[in-house]
Amino acid sequence: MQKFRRIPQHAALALLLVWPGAAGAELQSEPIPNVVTLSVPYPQTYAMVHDFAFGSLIDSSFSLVDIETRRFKGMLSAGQFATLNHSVARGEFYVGETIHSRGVRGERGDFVAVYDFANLALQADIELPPRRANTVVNLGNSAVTADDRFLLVFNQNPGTSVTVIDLDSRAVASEIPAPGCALVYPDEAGGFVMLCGDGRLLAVTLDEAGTEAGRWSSEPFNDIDNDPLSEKAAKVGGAWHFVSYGGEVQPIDVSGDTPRILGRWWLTSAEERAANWRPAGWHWTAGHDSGRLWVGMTPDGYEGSHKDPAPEAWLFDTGSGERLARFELRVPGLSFAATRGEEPKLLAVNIAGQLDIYDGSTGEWLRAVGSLGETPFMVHAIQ
Amino acid sequence: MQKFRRIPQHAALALLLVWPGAAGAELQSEPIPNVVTLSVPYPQTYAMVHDFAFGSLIDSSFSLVDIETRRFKGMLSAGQFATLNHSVARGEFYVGETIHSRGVRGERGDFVAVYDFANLALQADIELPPRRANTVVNLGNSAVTADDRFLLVFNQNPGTSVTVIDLDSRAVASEIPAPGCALVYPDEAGGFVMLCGDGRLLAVTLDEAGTEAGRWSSEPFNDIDNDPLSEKAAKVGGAWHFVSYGGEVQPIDVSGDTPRILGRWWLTSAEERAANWRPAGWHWTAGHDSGRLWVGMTPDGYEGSHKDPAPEAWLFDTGSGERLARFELRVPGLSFAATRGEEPKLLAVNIAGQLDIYDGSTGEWLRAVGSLGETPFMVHAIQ
Amino acid sequence: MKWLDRLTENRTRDAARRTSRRGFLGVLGALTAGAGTVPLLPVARASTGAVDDIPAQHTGNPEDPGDPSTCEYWRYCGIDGFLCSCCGGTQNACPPGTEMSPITWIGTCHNPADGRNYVISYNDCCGKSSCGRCLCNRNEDDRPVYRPQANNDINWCMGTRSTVYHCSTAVILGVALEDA
Amino acid sequence: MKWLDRLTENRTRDAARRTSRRGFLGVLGALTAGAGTVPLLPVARASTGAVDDIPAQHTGNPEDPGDPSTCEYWRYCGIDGFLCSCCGGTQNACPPGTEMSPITWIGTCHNPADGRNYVISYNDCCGKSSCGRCLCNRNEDDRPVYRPQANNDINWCMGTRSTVYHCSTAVILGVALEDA
Repeated sequence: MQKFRRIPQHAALALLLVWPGAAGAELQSEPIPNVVTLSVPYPQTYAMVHDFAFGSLIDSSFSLVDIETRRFKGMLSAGQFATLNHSVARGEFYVGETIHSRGVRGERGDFVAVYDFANLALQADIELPPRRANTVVNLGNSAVTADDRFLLVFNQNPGTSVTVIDLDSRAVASEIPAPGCALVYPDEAGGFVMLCGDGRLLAVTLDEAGTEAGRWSSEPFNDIDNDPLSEKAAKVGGAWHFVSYGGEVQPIDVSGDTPRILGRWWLTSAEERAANWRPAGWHWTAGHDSGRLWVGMTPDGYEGSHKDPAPEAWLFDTGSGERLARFELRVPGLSFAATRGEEPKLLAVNIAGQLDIYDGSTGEWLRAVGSLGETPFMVHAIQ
Repeated sequence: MQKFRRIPQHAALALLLVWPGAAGAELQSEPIPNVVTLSVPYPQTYAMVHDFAFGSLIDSSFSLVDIETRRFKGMLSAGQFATLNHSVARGEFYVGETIHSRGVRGERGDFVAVYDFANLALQADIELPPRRANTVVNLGNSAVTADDRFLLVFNQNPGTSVTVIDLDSRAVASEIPAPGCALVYPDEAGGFVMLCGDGRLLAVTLDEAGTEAGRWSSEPFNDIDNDPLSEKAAKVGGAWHFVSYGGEVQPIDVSGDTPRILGRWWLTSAEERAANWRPAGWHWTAGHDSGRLWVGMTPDGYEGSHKDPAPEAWLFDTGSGERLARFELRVPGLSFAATRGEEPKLLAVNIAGQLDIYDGSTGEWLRAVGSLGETPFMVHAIQ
Repeated sequence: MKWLDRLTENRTRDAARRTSRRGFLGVLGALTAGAGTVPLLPVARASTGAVDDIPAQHTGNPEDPGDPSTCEYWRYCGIDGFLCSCCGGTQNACPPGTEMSPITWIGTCHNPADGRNYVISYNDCCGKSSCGRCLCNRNEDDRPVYRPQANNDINWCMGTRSTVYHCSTAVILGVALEDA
Repeated sequence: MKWLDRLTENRTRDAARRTSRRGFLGVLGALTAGAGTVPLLPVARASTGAVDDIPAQHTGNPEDPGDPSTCEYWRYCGIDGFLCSCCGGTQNACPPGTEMSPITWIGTCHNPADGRNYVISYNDCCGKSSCGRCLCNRNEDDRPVYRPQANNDINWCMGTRSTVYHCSTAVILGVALEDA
């Protein structure tokens, strides 16, 4: 049995065992404590991967990764059914979460935790009305308004409303009732739209204080029974692009005073539809301000296939409705996002729990990042 | 696209769609709510498997399984670095846990949560001084006294003490200082012993109120530097059996007024030691009141191998020190426990996260139970 | 690392048993089937019994056919979550110590034994952490979250003491009206 | 289920990279290497690159050799936990937003570059949940929990705002005294 070199009786004693700084090439003692800080502004290559943690819902997380170097940069912990938003201008992340005071028991608390980009450290803990929507990852559950002024949190308990949080004062500004309507999609003027269970669109405008300034409701346009629009939408230019379970694109222009429900177009040809090509995955869609839209697709469509993995991603020009490319994915994809800039990358969380990075134009697979938690479900491009 | 059969506008409305009880063989509506209750007293075939949940430490759990039918009976959720004890006489489980009020942040709270056998439902939530030991699963972190009167919780923050909880009043009775000593091993008179960092044993007796009645300290007997006694001990009859990293058994008789440190004996022959056979696993040992002791063993021993998996379990008669059998394990084992009764089973949590059930005498593999969580680490026989 | 190759053996098979009638777990299932499983060699797969299988169950009623611990069981046509049958509960009862949600989503499923369609209420069981066993995700007639009563993404642990989700049941409300 | 067989591919390899010098992860590693991995076919294993690998790292100092994202790195002789180098920190710095524990356990490790033994302080980083990457468990000179300063089972997130463990560092305190 090996003889011990030393057994200090207490950690502090170990210092006594340190050779007192003789000259030579030896390694020097290192500072305690020591915590890494991130450079800000972030490079264009950061993304956040959301681990839904289905097997331990009360302990979800967001992993910050560099899609160029594949390096893991840090993590945000979160409670159950969390959401993530961020503001580049403010250099902040906003994590929406529901937490019980004693783990799985005790009092329910709903929070928006504010973290800074440089330190991923808690800056504020904003307590919400305890009714934020608890659903499997859904980008529509929260949003920052276009002017970076307010954070919107969708409530569903099961009555529906929207909590408006003032990002300057880090306090709840108002709660806006929205019976029968769900989710929040920001418009370009600082307000937002919602999808309603009766097939209508609701648009809400906010005043400077974050309270409701007005609302507008469309005629029914969404045939929910027969071919509903997925809530997993992408904004391209001034329009939200919703895609129906069957594969029809419904653009909604939110650049003006009142939303305009634009004409629809199909992702698929009649032949492709006959062959059961349909959109699939979790967050199906990704958009780019150049007008591009990527959609996860499966050839094995059927009633209920809308949550199946997508073996392909198809790239469209939203201006013409033309398909520009079909990407066969290295591993079937669940959720998609696109980076900004001239040469966007398509990011795909795949069914192996990895983040695949593809050239957004050619579909060439570039690299992947793994070890992203238990059940990674969503990716956010941070820029 | 399939036409919907019905889309109720609200769950309650669904009742309107129910055919109003026409005669015939149709299945009847079923009650809501409806929650299973367990039969008590439990059969002799229940065991609790502790999922340490290394990847989500704040969300650990205990799974109650029937080792005969392989059926999963229910679960207890727990916070981080949890402990489990139980009292058959009281029909209760005691889960020790550390929980922060906001998941990974907020105030630290230490608790013993009391659950009844019949409902696995919370009966009491006893708040402790916030210094219970937070370590990887260790049976010595807590214990019920032999008279089923008190629960002992070892504290380490990093100063050490023991919190005594009165199980009648479900309240903290006292905190007993124990500087330099650690862990709790109940004696047969309602007190307990601890192992100390100077190689001594400390024995503490309790009075009726759960406060310290007296203490006794041994001479140093544990050569911690060269061949320490593992704290992963088993009680056989009136004696705790500690096993050293090298494989020597140190029985400590706790049946009398003062503990007696009995003579040591080796698990291994000189030849086996030369071949590097050593105890290994997580909780190495299991005991049975008939005098039997099982120990996980590895042939690949080295300094630091004491946490390696055990490809074998060896069975000893503690009276004679004789080895009765060698079991080759189906899958290498981590932690062991034995059931009571005439024909004990050896339970082994293996490195695949399953619970293997072996005949305790012959080593015949009988069956396994899987799906026990992320990183199951320990098994408790509940009887 | 040789022991690493000997691990688990049958979690694959276990995962396979949980597939829906379409042979698919959905994306939730995809990831969760992976969690907790470990790599295996073909030799290991061939040489061991199905030690990780959930023991087979039946309702005891021939008019209510199938195994409620499998995703294929007829009542589960719209379910999304861990099957309470594998968690200490049954197809229509919560495991000990959990609380059944009073509100929920509704599906209509076809009973192959009597040829009738039944209205099924997918009540969640709440107050303990994820059961983690028998994940089953079938999305027949599932509609987006803005049609909540037909959506299975929502955590229906609402109106319960704790909002923490444990598992899901499939309770018969009654026979459904015939199709229009 | 065919896509299930295509999953993950290289988590095996990733786990293998994390083994200690003795080719072993310890029991913690055994279980955690399994968690999150999925079964794979030999064909899948052969056909893909090591996409799940943690990118290689080095300290930039030839006197401090090895890859701090691997369990074999010399400073880790007594470590037990997730390597902060894989979590956004380094071998001696915590990831952003975590807090380094002020008290900890101590090991003595041999630096192969200069032949010296160094006293290493294994400070935990606290306040976020388990990093989950690069689990490394080496138990050289590890002693039972009743000798706490030489024990790596203890959660050393003590004296920090939160006791929640995230990952572990290996900080040089100085050169160790020569053996007696």
